[in-house]
Amino acid sequence: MSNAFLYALVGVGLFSLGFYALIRHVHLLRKILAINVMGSGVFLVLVALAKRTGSALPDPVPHAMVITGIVVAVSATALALILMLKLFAETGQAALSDRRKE
Amino acid sequence: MEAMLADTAWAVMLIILPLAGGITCFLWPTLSKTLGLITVAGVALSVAGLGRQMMENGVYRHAVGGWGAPLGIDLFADGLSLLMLIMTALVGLGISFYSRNYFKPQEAIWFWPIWLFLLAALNALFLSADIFNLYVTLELVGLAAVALTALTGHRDALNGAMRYLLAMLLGSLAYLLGVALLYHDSGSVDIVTLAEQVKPNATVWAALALMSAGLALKTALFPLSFWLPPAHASAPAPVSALLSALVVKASFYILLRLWLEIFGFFAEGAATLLGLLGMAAILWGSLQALCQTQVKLLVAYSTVAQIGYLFLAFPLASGSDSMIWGVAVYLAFSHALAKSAMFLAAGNLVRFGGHDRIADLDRVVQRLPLTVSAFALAGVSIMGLPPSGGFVGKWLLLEAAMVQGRWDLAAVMMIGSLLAAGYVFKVLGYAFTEAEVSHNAKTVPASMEWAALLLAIGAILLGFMAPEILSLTRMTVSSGAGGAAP
Amino acid sequence: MSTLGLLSLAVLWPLLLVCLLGFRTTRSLALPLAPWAALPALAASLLVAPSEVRWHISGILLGSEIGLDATGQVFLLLAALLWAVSGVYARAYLSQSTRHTEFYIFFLLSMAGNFGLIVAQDLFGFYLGFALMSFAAYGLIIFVRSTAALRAGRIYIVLVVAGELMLFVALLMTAEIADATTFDAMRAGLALADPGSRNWVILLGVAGFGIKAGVLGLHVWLPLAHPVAPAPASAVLSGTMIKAGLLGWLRLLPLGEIALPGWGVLMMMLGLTAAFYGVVIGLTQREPKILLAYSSISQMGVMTMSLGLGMLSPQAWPLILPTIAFYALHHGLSKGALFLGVGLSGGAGRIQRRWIWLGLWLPALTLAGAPWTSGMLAKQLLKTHTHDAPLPWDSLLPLLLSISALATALLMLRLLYLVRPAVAAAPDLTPAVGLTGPWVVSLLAVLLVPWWLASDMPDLGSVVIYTMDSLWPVLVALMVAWVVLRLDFFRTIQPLPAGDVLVLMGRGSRLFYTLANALSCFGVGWKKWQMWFKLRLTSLVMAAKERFQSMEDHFARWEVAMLFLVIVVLSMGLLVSR
Amino acid sequence: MNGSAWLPLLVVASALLPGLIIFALAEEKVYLRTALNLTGAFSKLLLTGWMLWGVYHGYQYEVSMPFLPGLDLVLRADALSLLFIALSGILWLLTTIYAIGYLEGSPHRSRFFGFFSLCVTSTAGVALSGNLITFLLFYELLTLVTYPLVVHRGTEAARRAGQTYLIYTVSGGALLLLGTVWLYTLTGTLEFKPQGILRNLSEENHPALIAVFALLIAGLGVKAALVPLHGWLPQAMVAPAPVSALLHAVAVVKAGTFGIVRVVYDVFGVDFAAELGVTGPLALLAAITIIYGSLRALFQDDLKRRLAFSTVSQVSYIILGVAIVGPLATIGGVVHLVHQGLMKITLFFCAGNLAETLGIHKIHEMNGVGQRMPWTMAAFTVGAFGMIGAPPIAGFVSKWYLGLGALEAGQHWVILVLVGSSLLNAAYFLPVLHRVWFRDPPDTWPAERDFGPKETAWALLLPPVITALLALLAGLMAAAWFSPLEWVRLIAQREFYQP
Amino acid sequence: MEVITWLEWAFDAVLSVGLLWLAWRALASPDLFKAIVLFVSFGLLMALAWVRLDAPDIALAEAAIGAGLTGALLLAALARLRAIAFKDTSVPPPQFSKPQFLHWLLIFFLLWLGAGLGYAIWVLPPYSTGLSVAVAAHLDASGVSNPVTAVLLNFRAYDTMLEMIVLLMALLGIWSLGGFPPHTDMPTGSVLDTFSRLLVPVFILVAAYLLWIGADAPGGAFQAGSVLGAAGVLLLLSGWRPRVSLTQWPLKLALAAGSSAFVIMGLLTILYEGQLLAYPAAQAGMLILFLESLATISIGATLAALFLGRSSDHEENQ
Repeated sequence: MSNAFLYALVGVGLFSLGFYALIRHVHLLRKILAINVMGSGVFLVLVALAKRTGSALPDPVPHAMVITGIVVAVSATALALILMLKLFAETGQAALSDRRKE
Repeated sequence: MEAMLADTAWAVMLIILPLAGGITCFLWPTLSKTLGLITVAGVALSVAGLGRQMMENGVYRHAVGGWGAPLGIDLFADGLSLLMLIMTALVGLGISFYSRNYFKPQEAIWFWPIWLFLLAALNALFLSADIFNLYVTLELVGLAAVALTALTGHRDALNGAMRYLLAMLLGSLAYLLGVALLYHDSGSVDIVTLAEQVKPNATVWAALALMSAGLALKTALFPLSFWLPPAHASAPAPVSALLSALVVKASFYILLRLWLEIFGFFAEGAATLLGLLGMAAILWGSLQALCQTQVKLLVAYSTVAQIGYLFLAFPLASGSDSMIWGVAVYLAFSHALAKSAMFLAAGNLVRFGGHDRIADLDRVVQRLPLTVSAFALAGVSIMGLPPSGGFVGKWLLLEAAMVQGRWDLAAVMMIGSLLAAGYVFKVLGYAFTEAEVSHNAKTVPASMEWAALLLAIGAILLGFMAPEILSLTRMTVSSGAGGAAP
Repeated sequence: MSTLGLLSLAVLWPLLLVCLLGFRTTRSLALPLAPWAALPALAASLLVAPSEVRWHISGILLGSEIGLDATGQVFLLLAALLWAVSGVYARAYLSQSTRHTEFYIFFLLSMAGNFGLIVAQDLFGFYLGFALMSFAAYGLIIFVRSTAALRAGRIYIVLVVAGELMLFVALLMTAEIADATTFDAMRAGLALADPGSRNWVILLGVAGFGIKAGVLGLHVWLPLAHPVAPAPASAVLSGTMIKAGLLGWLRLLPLGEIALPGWGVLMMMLGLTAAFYGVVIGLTQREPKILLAYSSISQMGVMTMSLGLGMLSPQAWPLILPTIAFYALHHGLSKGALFLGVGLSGGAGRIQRRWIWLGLWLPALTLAGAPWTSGMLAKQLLKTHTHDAPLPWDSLLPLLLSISALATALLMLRLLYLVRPAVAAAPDLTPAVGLTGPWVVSLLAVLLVPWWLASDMPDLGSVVIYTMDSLWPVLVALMVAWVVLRLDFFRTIQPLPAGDVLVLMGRGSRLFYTLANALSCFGVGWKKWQMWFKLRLTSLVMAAKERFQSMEDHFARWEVAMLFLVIVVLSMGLLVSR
Repeated sequence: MNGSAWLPLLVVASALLPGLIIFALAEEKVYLRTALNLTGAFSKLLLTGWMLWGVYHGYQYEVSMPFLPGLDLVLRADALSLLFIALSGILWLLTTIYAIGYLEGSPHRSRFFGFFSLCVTSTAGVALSGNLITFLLFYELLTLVTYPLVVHRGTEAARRAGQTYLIYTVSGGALLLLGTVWLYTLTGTLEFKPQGILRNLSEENHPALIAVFALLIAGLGVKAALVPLHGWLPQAMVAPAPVSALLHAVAVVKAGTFGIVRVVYDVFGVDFAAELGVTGPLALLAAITIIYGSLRALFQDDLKRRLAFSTVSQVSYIILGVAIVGPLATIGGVVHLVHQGLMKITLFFCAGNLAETLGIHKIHEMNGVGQRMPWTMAAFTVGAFGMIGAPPIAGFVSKWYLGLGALEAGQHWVILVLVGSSLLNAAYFLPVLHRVWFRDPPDTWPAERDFGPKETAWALLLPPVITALLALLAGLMAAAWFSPLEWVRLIAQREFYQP
Repeated sequence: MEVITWLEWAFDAVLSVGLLWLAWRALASPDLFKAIVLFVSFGLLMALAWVRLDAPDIALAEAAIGAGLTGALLLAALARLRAIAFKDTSVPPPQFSKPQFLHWLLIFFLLWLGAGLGYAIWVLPPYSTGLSVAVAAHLDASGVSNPVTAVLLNFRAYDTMLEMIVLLMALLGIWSLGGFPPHTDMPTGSVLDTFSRLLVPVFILVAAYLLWIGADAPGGAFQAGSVLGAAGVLLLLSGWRPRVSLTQWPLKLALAAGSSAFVIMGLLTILYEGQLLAYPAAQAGMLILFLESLATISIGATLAALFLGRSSDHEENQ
């Protein structure tokens, strides 16, 4: 039973790690990677805690949620990648430009 | 006919209709323009139907899939959500009417399907009573908004869209983690059951913190409002109107719903924090708006400021009854109308002048009288001057603040409205200037000007319908399912 | 015609003419009528019997009373006569000037104001008339447009405005105390009032009317205004307008109701000093009109003295009042005649100058109080009433009166010397019949009217006529004049600048000017500071804007914003947990 | 409550409707626009006359509409509001005629007359408002609607003047809103009642009431041009003459003072205000404004700026009259509302004529203008003497009552203020008159437009002469039954000092 | 509850450490390509974790979509990034954003956040059945025996409908931006050609099997769809391009199949059952299968279409 909490804590670890990477890295591709890692972390928390049902069968609802989450994550990633490519084509660098254009 | 009208599930139609419309627009792009308008009109009618239905038998509840609350997902509509739906329908109508001839053909074929999916997502969001379902709708709204922002493909539109997408994804993930914690703590994702079972413990506090922060990031509350101005200013006019008026309000509505049902009872500290951030938002947004030289950036920063007003409701609600939420929703409604009118007007100005530098808004009053009067009327509502809805909202907030002796809130509201007057008249001031027309003026189709003007007039008329609307907001679960509250 | 109709016609006729003069079309019709505008008033003064009847007219301000009492009738007679004579005189006097319409507009306005204040029995009518007369007189004074005239006009208007305001406050306080607006009720109310506020009213009344009546210290405008004004204007100015101040005193002050010992002595002293002061300064003058101005100041001093007498012995007031009125009439007529005569003197023909000079002898002698003239009668009447003055004064006054008569006689001789036929002051002036005619009429008026009035004055009969008592001052004056002529030392004395006290005031005004430009330079300084402040402000705002912009950019950086998000989550969690 | 209760609404509509239609009119439809304007003005006068007659006979005209939960928008015609409506009605008619003449051939006239009618609508609304919330609504509307008029010229100076105008009036409006809300939270009602609504409040929120009073007066003081808040008035002179005539002599400035009269009499009740001890400082503030305004006027060379500063000082007479507790002073103050309106609008009309016909803006250019434009200058003289308070003209009557009221209330220092201000008025008006009548004219005028035989266009000449005559009649006929004084006496007796 | 032996403990510990280490390396590696490869391996490890947590459905989905498809997308994006990069000499962005002091502050706060969340999880009760009991109770009425599919397709069918729309929306967004920039196709080696020719039918077979088994055992629409998508990607990568006529109507219909099926089902259930997506008890299983099959087709088409360059009809309107 305790490995549910272990994996949940791993999920939280992944979430924090992804969050740190999202903030620190400048390159958009790395940021997208970080977002995916954070997503996996959250899904891990969701499914890990679902194991605490006491019976062999874990709670199916979080599983359904995670499947929906994965599909949503993949569509978001696809959109983010295309945006990054378009941004790169326009501005010549795959990073958020902070300069304010007067 | 009457019977059939009475019992059809209008709420569901609100969701299914735009989805169907979106898919058909995707399949047959050539007729997307007319089809889009028809769908939005249909949505408006079904909102009216739902409203009449709720007038008779109070709060509306619909178990999707017939499974009932904890297991299945429930649709739930009370006074607050009905008001938000009306707001979405009205602003949607205005924007659809405006964008019929705003977009170039190759942009239009993408605009309509995405806009209809966004409309469906908004309606679903305002009707949903399930926090995971809210996550999915929130995600759909976010993606649609990002896609629309990046529609033009210009350099700063892409930059704004990318920044917005990252912020949106981060907010959703934080919100999802909060949902996870809440689910695993109390074993349900339905708001009503959660309301009963949630007890203040560490997990719930963490969930509250994560969800509030996520939603605040999506509502662009002050320190987290970095993404809003570039996104809203660079997006095409109808899209920025959509973003400022509706999308931003969606995440606010979820926060309000959570606070009203679940967190409100034990979150005084967090409420004061939100209040503080709201005050900072008012001052910072207004001051920034004053410093802007471009109309759309100015209007975007004004959104940041006006959102601050909405967040003032949190500290006030912890003290008194739930009337304050009605006021917050009313303020959101009036701001939506006024801000969409302002952005559409700004769009007209940009199209006519080819640029949106405020200082060079020369002689606009002569050539675009309707647009300038739309901007002025919307400005009146943003400033909170009497005849407008903004005034009524500000009056009620002020009254609540004074009854609770919150002088700091009252003072910030005053300074806020003064600064608002500052930046609205900064634009209007230049509209009266005498300078000759120095650019190749493209004529602006009348329908676009009238769309902006009608929305602005709506914002003003809202002021005169205050008693009915506020009685509507009191129709909540607590006021019992039977008969609408007086 | 009912008396009310005649009285109101006297006032309204000149106003109607002014309106007609205003319109270019009807101007040609009104111009010939203008000189004769005073006739209705003359008729009113002669035909209307003085009576206590009052007519209420709600038309003037807050409702005013019109009526003609005894003193009113005397003043009306004097005013009507003078305005009529100088009106006709002016027609000829201004025949060749182009701006006669302008002159007549102001002439008629002040005439209407004069008649209005005489006829009014309540404070609104009086104050309206008084203001109209004073402001319109300004137009007459600066008619010549010379720099001296403008300076005189400026001083005159400043004093007039000051006088108006003092009067406004005095009337206001009386109306509030007496809770009434008619003079009789006001006087009664004032008598019963508490001394504190009454003293205030009297002080303001005396000062307000004193400016017009030329009381010592406030007389500075008189010697400046008369020489510059055209002859008919100065005749009227000196003849009736000054008397308006006196009439104001008679109407406002509660004489005859209560004894005002302190005020009485003060007024007496003021009167006497003014009488002698006027003569002393007058003697040094070389300009005949200034001399006449100073003689008016001295004569008004005598009237002020008699007013003081009235204050000391209220029980004798019913007798003193007609004497003052008579004295005013006598002085007005003779002064008017003198001014018109001086206007004529210095003409081209030598014989004519001699005749005019001889003619001038008549008003000069009456003014000096020579026997068998109205002057003698007036001074004698005054002497009879000095008996019932309190102790020290009853013996001192007759002596002082005769000395003042002597002084006036001397002054008149000085005048006659200045205007002697040998001097051809104004060679281009050909005294046509238009000028001499009204002058002769005024001479006749000087001779006849006082006697005609004296005949029906009730208590006049009791006065014993001392020919000797009124002769010796004139004789002594003649002797002194002859001696002085012989020694011929008069030519060496430099004339004191007209408006003597004004020189002192000049310095005061310089002070005012320095203060003014100090203020203005302060103003300039203020404006400079304001400009500097505005500049500073804009640069500050720009700097603040840059700061804001950079802060916003900084906040908008991804990392910083995310840091904020983490902080918000943590603080939210912490805040809630407490 | 018989008689049509809808009259107040009709009055407001009679000004609103033409305005809205004119907005839609094209620029060249001159006759239609003039017809609309004049019909609006005449209908307003007729309705006001009808209501005057009605109120005189005791009818009650009131119409209300729900606006906020617990607060309605109420339009009620009582004696005081009719006084202000009558004044604004008459002067709107004259100013419209004047504006038609003045703006002959200038651009944006539809826009101008549209906002012009809206401004009169809000003035009518301010006058007829039955409670503080309606008053606030129309008061703020007035700000919004007058801004385009101030910046009508479109020049840079106009824009800056508009900016300062906004900064003052909007912050004033904010203060007023704060005060109103606070009052509402304290008392629960904002109705205007003759003896005020605060009498029964308990003792301990007196300091709060004083603070509310201060807020309300500060808010209203901006438009009433009390000293620290008067900065916008002289700068708003950059607007065209009809705007500065109607707005800064009648509509905007009077709205502020009218508000103060309402607050002192119908919200606080004058005795309660005296009890609170707020009338003393108000009187002092008004006195300071009177003296300061006149002093500043002394040093202005621009004619309209001098008139503006004189407005600043003259308007505070009204507040002084209101602040001195006593029937006579009130009568003096309130009647001055009408008299000052009449006299000041004459002066502004004349200033406009000079600017329009001869291009004169500065006082030193006004030498001998009496010969060139005798009738305009005659009207100017009547107005000037009225301002000084010389008898036959209306100014004297109000100053007389102010003086009497002050003495009756034992406030002797007020007499000094009146005298001092009259002196200063004389000091800055008489030299102008001297220059006008007694100096000889220059050979050429800065920008002379000849109008044939008559000195200037009929539309420009008639209004000042009529208003001068009205001022003269209001003074001379003060005791007659139809004079403003009698009506104010009725107001005082019926509303302010009921037994 | 059987006692977890120390062997499982060891495996879990190793797996957890592996997961964290891999994630950290993926995020911190200087070279982008290496980062993506590490990320894909992280995805596989995640699949293992799902198996350990008795979540076979998720394991399949993760493997197919999470690791496979996302990895493919990332690599394609990197390839296009490199293609554009060669053309212009854009300066590579700095690895970490300045300033440094922020860095330590951030680490401190994130650690605090992690600890707080960890504590929040730690205080959760060891046993909580959540909704598993309710699901088990209604499982037979749902028409399928696999609880996850029951929740996905019946109990929370509304979520799935919205999710299909999200997928379609993402595609719309990508196509509105012009789709993935065209990639200069290298000539496919013979090995890839024959290999793909062999594999595609197998993929289709596996997808069909997964779809069918989904009712009773782990599987279902999403897993089948992602396998189908993988087949499509493989074909596209090996140079196959659908005939233009094919990309017209059929592709769009395929894309919209899943979501329109849900919408039509919603309309029908509203009309007949009165409740949105309330399947009649008898035909529930049949309807779910019908929905699942259409969903599979559209998911497959969408995932493949992501790789298709500028959508063909898009060019017509240019």
